[in-house]
Amino acid sequence: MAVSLWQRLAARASVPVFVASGKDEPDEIQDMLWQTGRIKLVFTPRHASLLVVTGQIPVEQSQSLAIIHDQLPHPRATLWCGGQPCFEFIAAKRAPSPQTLVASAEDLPQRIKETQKQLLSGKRQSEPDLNPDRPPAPWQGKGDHGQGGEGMMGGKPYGRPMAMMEADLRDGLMLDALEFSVGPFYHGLPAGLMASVSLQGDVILKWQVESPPFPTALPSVFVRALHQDTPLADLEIWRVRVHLQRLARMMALDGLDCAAVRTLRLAGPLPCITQAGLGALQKQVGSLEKHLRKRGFFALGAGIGELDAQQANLMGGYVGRACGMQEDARSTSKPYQALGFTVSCQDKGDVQSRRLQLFAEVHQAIALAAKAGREEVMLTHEEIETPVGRLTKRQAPKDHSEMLQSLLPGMEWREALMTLASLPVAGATREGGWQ
Amino acid sequence: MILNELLLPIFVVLITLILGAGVVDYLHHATSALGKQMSLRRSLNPLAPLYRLGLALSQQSVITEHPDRLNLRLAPALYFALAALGLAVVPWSADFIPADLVTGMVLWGAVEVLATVVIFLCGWSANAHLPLLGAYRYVSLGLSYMLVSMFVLIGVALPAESLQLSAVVESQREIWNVLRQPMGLPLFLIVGLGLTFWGPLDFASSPDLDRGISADQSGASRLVWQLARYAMLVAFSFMAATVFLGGWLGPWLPGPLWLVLKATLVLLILLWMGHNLPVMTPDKFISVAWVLLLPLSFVDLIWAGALALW
Amino acid sequence: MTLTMLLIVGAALIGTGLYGALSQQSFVMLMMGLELMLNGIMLYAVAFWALAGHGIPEGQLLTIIVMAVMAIEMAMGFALVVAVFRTSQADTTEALQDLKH
Amino acid sequence: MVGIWTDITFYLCAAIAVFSGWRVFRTDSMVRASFLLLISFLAVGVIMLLLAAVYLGTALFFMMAVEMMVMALFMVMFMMNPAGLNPMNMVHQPWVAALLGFAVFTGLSLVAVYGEFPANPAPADLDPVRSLGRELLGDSMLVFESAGIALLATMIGTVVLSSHRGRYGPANEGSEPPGLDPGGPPAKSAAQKQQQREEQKEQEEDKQDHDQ
Amino acid sequence: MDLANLLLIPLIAAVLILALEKCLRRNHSSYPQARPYSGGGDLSSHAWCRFHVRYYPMALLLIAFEMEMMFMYPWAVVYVAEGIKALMEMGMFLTILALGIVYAWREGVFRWQ
Repeated sequence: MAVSLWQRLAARASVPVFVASGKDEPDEIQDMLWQTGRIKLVFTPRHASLLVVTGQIPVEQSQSLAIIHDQLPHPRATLWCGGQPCFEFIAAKRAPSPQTLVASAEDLPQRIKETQKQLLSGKRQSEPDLNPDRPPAPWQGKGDHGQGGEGMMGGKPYGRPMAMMEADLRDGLMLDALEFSVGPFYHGLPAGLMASVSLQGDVILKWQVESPPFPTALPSVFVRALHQDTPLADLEIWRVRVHLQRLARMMALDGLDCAAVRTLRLAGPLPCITQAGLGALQKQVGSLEKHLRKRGFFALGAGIGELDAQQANLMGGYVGRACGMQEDARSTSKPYQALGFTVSCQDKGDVQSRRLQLFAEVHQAIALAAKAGREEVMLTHEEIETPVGRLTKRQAPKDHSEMLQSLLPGMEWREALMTLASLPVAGATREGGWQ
Repeated sequence: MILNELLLPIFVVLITLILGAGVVDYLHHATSALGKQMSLRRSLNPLAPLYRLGLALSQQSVITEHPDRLNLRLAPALYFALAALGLAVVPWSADFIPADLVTGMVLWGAVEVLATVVIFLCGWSANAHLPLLGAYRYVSLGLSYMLVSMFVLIGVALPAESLQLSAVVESQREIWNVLRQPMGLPLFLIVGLGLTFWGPLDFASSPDLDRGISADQSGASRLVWQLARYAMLVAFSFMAATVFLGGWLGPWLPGPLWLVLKATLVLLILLWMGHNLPVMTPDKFISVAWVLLLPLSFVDLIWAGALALW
Repeated sequence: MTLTMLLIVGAALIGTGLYGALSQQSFVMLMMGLELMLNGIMLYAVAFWALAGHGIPEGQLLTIIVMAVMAIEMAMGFALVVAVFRTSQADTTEALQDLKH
Repeated sequence: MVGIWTDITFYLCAAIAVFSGWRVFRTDSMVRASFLLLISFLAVGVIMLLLAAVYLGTALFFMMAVEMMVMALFMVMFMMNPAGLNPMNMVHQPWVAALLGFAVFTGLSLVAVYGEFPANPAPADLDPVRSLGRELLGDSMLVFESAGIALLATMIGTVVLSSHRGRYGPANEGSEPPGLDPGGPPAKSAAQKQQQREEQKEQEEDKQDHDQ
Repeated sequence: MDLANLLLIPLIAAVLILALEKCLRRNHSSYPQARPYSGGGDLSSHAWCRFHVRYYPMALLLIAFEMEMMFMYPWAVVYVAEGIKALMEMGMFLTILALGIVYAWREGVFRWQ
């Protein structure tokens, strides 16, 4: 096949990649790809030419992954990183070729670029559809005019029924509710969260969780601190990292791509930061915060996604503290007390205060890490305050997706997504489970 | 005569839009890459827009289930046509004006409003929910920024005593409107962000809708939509440069060059805003537009009126 | 482009609009018919202004007044539709008639 | 030369205006219907430009674009099956309406053809915008200011009618009858739903008849 | 000539883009490809529906308010020539309309319903 001029040009462009995150895989790979040149993370499979699956996709989600796969325009290919391919469940006859498996995350950027070149030069066939080429419901030749519909609103014209009326939560106009399921690979939602949603206009009428988000893997430092002496500075540095990553995702959702990537660049190399580096980090985070404050990043969240005391209590962690609760496992631990730790709080409990709280905790954690690093403080405690909630020997931070069902209805889509991004909805896990 | 008065203007307008769209694409990605502290050599590569063009053209254009095909095709074409219509009334020099309409300002207002229709049509006709939500959000924006734009432009028409853009440029011989009416340009820039759903006012293809209107576009159909959007940004920059920065007026250099330079400046400001400001929440923007921006544009008009009489 | 031709075009618009206004069941489609008729009337006004009225400004003013009528008709019409729909979920003229008893 | 092109443009625009005006009532999609009407207006706007009514032509563009955009919003909001996925035919007395429409067209055309109108074209050097402006600030000042009052009244009227929650509670408060049982749903709404169901059935039957 | 340009430029631009898209596109989409995107989920109905526009009072208000623009453009042209009289008159007109906006604002029209 002759390679056209377009394809030759295209081979030099940044590769548009859609990432589907699976289980047990923190968003590290996605964050890494964000910062890599010549790779462009896109929000929808329509804009991508490669589908990158990170981590293991559970069987229940493989159908959704197949849907995403088929939505990519040709030419397309799939790369599996850190998990086994799961498409056999759908298309048994078509075993994926071994070359699509990527062993380590470091190889991934290189493999992405190679695969794209092969696709464009025709060396590699574009992957065919996994799902059968059938309409969602048979319609041809049925109904009054052969369009599959009946009467005014009935039947399934062109394969789908029409939306039906539902009472509204806000202004009492009874109009059609748009029902669909969203996720588990929707960009603005935590990976794995799938919900069936009913919208009227922009407002969410119903949010039914179909599957909870994949549990996030807690950095092993926090687990270690339950059992043995761990440098307190490490704990705090990891806290900074997780918080910054969460903030970066919020920024990306607000369209602040540049700030998000800058934040990720700060967060990426943190685990091996030196004492001297901490001072510089403190300054950089400070200037980032100032930059964001001037651009209205915090003010944007004012009055959005307010939690009541009960919900905040349930969530705990920084969410509780953003709501004004003086609860922190660190305040009961001696080494922290010795370092002069005090609980910092916000008062409102909306997205704005959660964003402020995250930044405040980042600053605090950097200061604590610097001090603890100098004094080489070690810590073992039966209750550890992780960035996503409280951790004890018996209990990990829990999954809170159930709460969304009562929290999100009545919000507009944008507000709902901003709220979701500011909450640690997913539970935590570590290898081998908790028992 | 035909050549000079008919073909040349058409050619100039279309070439400006297409080349301009390339420049917008280049500047947009280059500034974004610089903001992300990517490698300098790669982010400044002048051929990058061509690569992206190649990529878009080697991809298939997916069409959603049972769309309104006619409107899906027409929307990008009409959006681009509106950009062309807007640019057509902009004077390049004292004697080269593609279409010197007596009511150029009113026509620009019409372009803004018709753009709302076209963007809505683009989102509606895909018959998919994310584009649909994007389209409706955009209409809320389009209907609210429009009045601001018209007040600001009328403020500019007062000292010129005309709605003709060539007269507006002439009225800026002594002092540019950006200095004479200091609130005009900032308000008009907000209008520009709205018109091209750019940066903080990107309601139609916002990240929380996974790119909304564009969520189900790919390949060539996405390319033409992007082209039209960039072209509109170009047309707006030229308009803003003409109305507030004295258009082709300027010493030493020839008029058209001045115009291009000023338009590039406006473009860079818009791109900077796009990278640095968060996307507003759509429901807050209507309040802001009607309760804050509209009164501000009233004040701008009163200021312009008082100054014109004095 | 003579006055007669312009008036015939205007007449065609008015005729079509009248057909729409009389035949359509739903409020909004009915309003579309009215708008189309007003469109024809505007064309009439401008045609007379340009070709028979020696460009007197009242001709233009008349067109603007027709536009204002259109805007007011639409705004009030839709506000009524909203109010009616809110209380009774009705969207056609017949449905409103039935409410009488 | 210029005259011929003007004529061609005029006939094209006239054809577009009338054709799209007629298509408005023939299409199933509400969005298409409103934007077809917009096309009809735009074509009339171009005719106005040809007639040297520059201001009215361009102003018609933007006025009608806004109105039709809002029209489309409301059409989609309140019409069943707004995209016309199922073809439908929501008309009553179509023949009477068509006849009347045609009669009006013929009558007006006859007047146009046989009527005597003064040939008194606008002077070529007339500045339409300026003359209109002077008129607004001179003789027609009263028209102008009363238009302002009328628009204010419209604004208040639309807000009162359409707004749900004002300072004094919901707009439809007190307009609903009490429930059949204490705290139950309003009496009318249940009856209304029943009515609607019957109506829908009727329409379907009508359509079946129509198809046969 | 100006008018001809005005009509031709958008016409040619639109035709250009339509032709471009027609030449470049390869778009046979199979059913699984055509399914609207929602992160791996599915729509249970068509997206076209009686869409609950959340800002409808604002849209209605706009139709009425926008009418005033029709009067403002000609006013702007003769403003300097007519002087104080023009200022007073338009001041009155705008004050009347601004009352409407203030009223609507107090009634909460500029929030999403």
